[in-house]
Amino acid sequence: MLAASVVVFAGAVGLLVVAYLRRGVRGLPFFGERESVPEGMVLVFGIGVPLVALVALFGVSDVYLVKQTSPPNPSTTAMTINVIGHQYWWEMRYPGTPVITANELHMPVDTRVNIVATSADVIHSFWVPALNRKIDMVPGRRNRVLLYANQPGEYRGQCSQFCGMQHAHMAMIVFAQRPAQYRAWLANEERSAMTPTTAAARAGERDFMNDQCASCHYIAGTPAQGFIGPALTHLADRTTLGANEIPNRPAWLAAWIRNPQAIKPGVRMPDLGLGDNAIGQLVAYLDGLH
Amino acid sequence: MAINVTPQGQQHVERLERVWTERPGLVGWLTTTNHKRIGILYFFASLAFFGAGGVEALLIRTQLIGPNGHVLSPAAYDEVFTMHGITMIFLFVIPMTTGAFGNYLLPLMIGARDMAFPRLNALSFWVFLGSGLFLYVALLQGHAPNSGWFDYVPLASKEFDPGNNIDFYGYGLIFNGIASTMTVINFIVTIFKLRAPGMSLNRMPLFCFAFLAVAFALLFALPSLSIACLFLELDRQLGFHFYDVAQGGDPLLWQNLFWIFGHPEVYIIILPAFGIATSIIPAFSHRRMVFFPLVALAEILVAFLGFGVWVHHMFTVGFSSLTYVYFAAASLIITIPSAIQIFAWIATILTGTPVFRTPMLFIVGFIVYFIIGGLSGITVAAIPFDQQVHDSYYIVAHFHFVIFGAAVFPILGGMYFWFPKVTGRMYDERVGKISFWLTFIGTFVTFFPMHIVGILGMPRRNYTYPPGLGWSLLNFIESIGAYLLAVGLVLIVANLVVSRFRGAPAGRNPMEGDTLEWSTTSPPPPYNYAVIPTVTSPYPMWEPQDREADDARLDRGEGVLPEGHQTPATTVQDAQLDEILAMPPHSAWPPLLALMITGVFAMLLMHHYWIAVGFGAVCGMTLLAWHRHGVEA
Amino acid sequence: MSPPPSDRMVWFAVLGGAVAWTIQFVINLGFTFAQCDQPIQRWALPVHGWEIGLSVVAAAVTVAAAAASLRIFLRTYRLDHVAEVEREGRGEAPPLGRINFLAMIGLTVNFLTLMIVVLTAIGAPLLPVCQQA
Amino acid sequence: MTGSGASERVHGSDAPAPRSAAAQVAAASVAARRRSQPNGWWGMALFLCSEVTLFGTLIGTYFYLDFDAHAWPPAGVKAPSVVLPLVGTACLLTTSLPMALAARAARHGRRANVIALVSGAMIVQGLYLALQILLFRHDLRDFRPQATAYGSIYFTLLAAHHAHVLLGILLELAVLWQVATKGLTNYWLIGVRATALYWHVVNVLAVFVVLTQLSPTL
Repeated sequence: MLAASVVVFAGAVGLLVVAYLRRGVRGLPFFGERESVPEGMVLVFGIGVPLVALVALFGVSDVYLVKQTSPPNPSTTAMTINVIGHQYWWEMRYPGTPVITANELHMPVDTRVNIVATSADVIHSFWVPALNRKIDMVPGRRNRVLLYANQPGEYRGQCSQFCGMQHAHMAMIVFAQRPAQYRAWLANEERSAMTPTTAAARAGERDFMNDQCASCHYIAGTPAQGFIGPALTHLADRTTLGANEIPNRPAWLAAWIRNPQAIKPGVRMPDLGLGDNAIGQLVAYLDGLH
Repeated sequence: MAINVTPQGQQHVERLERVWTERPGLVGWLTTTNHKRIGILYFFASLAFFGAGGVEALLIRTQLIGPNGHVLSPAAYDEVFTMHGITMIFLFVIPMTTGAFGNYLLPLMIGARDMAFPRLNALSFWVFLGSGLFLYVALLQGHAPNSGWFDYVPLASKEFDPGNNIDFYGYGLIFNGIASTMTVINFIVTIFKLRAPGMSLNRMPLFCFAFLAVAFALLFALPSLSIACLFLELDRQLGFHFYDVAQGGDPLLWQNLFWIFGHPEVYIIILPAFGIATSIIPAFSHRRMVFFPLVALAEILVAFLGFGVWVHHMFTVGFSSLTYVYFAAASLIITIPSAIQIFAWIATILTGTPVFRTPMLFIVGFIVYFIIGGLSGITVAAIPFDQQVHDSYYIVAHFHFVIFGAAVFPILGGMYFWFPKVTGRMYDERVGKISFWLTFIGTFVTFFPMHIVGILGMPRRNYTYPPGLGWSLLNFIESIGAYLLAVGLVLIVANLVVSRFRGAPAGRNPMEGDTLEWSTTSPPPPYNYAVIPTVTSPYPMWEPQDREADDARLDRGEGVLPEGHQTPATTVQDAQLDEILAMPPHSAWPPLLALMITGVFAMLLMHHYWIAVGFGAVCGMTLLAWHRHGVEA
Repeated sequence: MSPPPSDRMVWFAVLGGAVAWTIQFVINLGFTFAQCDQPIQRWALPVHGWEIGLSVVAAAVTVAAAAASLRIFLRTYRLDHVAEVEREGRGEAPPLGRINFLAMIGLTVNFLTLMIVVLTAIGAPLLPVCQQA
Repeated sequence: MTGSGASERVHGSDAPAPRSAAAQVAAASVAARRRSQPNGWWGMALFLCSEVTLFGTLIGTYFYLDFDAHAWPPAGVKAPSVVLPLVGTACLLTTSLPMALAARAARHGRRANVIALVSGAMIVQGLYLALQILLFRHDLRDFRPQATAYGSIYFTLLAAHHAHVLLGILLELAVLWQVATKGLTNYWLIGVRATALYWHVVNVLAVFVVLTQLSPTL
């Protein structure tokens, strides 16, 4: 496609250059002023050639290739992952397991993964450029797309349909892992949340369950059953916070809890106005959720 | 109009001067129904909006000049990029082309003395101005629309956008649509009925074909947008459920309705550019367009096929591939009319003896950029490729090459081309050429890197981006290009402003133009032509015997129509003389009615529905008065 | 040219193909939306069958319009090379010039709309009816 | 005929220049000699093109939502009753005849006939509108536009058409008033023709609207 474009462009510009060089002279080189020649040119380059090229392009891309890029029948894929778009983060659910996580999608390499993309609020678009095309996440539709990685590694994905103020910070990381690592990760994720060990962490858990936190967040095996915000069951195992916005370290986590709006203006999580002590305890608790 | 006026001819001219004298001063401009004055009003209004949209563009580029920029807050950025889109499309390109160029030139080119409905013409300007101010009041209040010019629901629904930002959008676009609908009805009737006797369809200048196509496209595209906005406001204000999936609505309904309008819109934006190009190229190439009928056809056909391609804006929403094929087929074939035009232009320049003065340079730049934009357009008609680059900066690059490179360049070229006709003075050629190269290079530097950054995965409409993704340098280059471009545009305006006062006198036809407007004085008199011109070809200025015939007829006082504001009406296909129309002179009703309509929308916005109904009733009464004091013919 | 073709004939020659494609397009679209855009299948439509039928009809109408414009074109062309005058944009006197002009437009329009009709007809049956793209 | 030939006749006798404003005879003679439709007629025709597109969009939306739905009309809403809407529409259709005759009478300068025919048509149209408003309010008691998408499009579609009927009646009132006071001047002669055209289109639209409205039952 690129080559053809370059040829067409070069040809057209070339003709313009010729026109400039012969600006003093009527008619064409060799052909002179016969009107039929430029008219033939219009017919050939204006209708004939494009028609052939376009029909070819149509056959190849819109009939043949479309079949390749359309999502395959789920029965032919090894596994399915449901991805639900939220303003401004991603929820991942692994059917057949209790696993609910956010913003970091783990999948095995060399495996055809069937992504089912839906939305909890506005229209988002699921796009991991390195792994496949994009698919919109439209309320009320269950769109599907195939994800396939032949190299282990981290692949960046980002929402590509304008979804509000923090559209720019709605990113995710896809971890394509060797099957063994993936199984280990999944096994860990399937466990309920760790019970806190230190006193600070226990205090943090209490605050979490009593404050507003529990009404929006989900932590498996605890009273926290909210799904407004990301699930935190194994928060400590994630590498970033706020949909790939900041690194997942205690200092950053504290800053985030202190005032999320300062880090990510427009994010749904409110400024809870907690004291340093309470924040410290919450961080201690959340940071223990491996 | 006669080239050399004899004493006998002079007395007829003086009679016309008496009949067509215009009111002086501000009142004259407020109550004018003269298509040239209205065109000039359109020009300055849309130029002002162009400035606003340009500033918004510079803000965007400044924000994105480096990673994690914080010139604008996220909220402000959303409003700015939304208003940039709305402004450039609804408040600049359309009013500048149809409003300014069309209004001023169309009646001149077809040898008429005014538009078919002069007062309606004035009304559509004042309504357009009202809608533009309506939208900008929103920005000044800090409540500008903020979910993109495409305004997808549910993001634009009350639940996720509770302020009145979106209401400004919904009402504003319906409001603006009223103005456009009135304009295009006026255009079509003018082209159908007011062509000078003898100007049958096959003798109509290509400029007029382009504007006829635009008018029809707008006429059939706008209702879809108005309905979409009506549904949106019903949902937001009265709790209807058109777009609410929970109650059986469908957010994709908005996308369908919006793009049924939105894609024809793209061609509505580009077609006037074709028209301007097809009038500049022959003039500077000193020959007729190659294959006239095919070029005329291409202009019409683009507008028609444009209605069959809208879903290619929705290739990623998950419709069935079968549905997509219908649109892919049309989306590919629609490139052929454009190809026909491009090669007709090139062949004309090639076989003619082109002179590359400033307007011509802009047209050459237009051809180059239109090819780039067209080629990237073909690539996104390939569904799998589009599904990769959709909503990335690749698309931004594509449509800016089409809309800025291909639609605005001819507008700029046209400004230079017709400047002498409108002002009677020449622009500065040297500064003109410099301004061209600045804009040309600026455009390329601004928009070409966007292809790459898009393929690298940068999505559109992000108020910022993280470092380390390979996007930063390219964005920096783009921003520099944008500033360069701005300088070029300012230079154009400066050139025209200075030339307006210092320029050398232009004479009737400094551009060796081929259409009728060049036969009258610069600037043209209020009645355009002392005699209704003789037309026997689409290039009247290249038929000297016809122009001599005009002189002779002026001497005999034949076809002068001096009693009252008169212009002949002809049959639709073959332009045989049918009747003599008396045109209404100046009228105060249009601005008044526009004011009332503005009242209606303002009250709707403030939820004073009964007051809005009251304003509506007043509009009705104004219309009655309008028709009671209508001219009688 | 005796007698000149009726305006009705001329305008059929110009618009026939366009109208045919429009109808094919709208009905096809209605079918896929009806068939595919609903959570539960309320009816099973023979989409492919309809498509082929429609395409045949649309193509036939388009060809007829093309034939009409060709006939008009030739009839006007024979008379002192009107077509040449028109091609060069010299504007032969109406109605003859205008009719020839429209005939040339009709030829191209019908050719291109026929292409769209055919592409749709070829592409559509090769794809599954409700496969999400 | 060639262009120059045409414009030589710009002052020729067959090109009727307007005489004094309210001269009905002149108006009628202009109308009689006209070879193509006047500007006013074209203006109305094009306006109606945009109105037809508008209704096309509304009807398209109706079926788009229909195709989306589990059940249409949704559970709890009974399918619309057929008889009254159809009868009403049939009556409305008949008014195309008097309007067409009125346009013809106007072209021949028969002022009295115009007034009689238009008023006659207007009475039927008024009755139709009254009936439709009753039905509309009755429907509102059964289900509300705020309830479901079905209600939203149902009432929007009908309201849009009723609004057009009302507008048509207002047009007729204006025309009657002007023709009665000022006579069949050229300006208002064209006004009558434009109004007639408006009504023909509104009547045809009525058929499509009512068929859409009743589609769940039919």
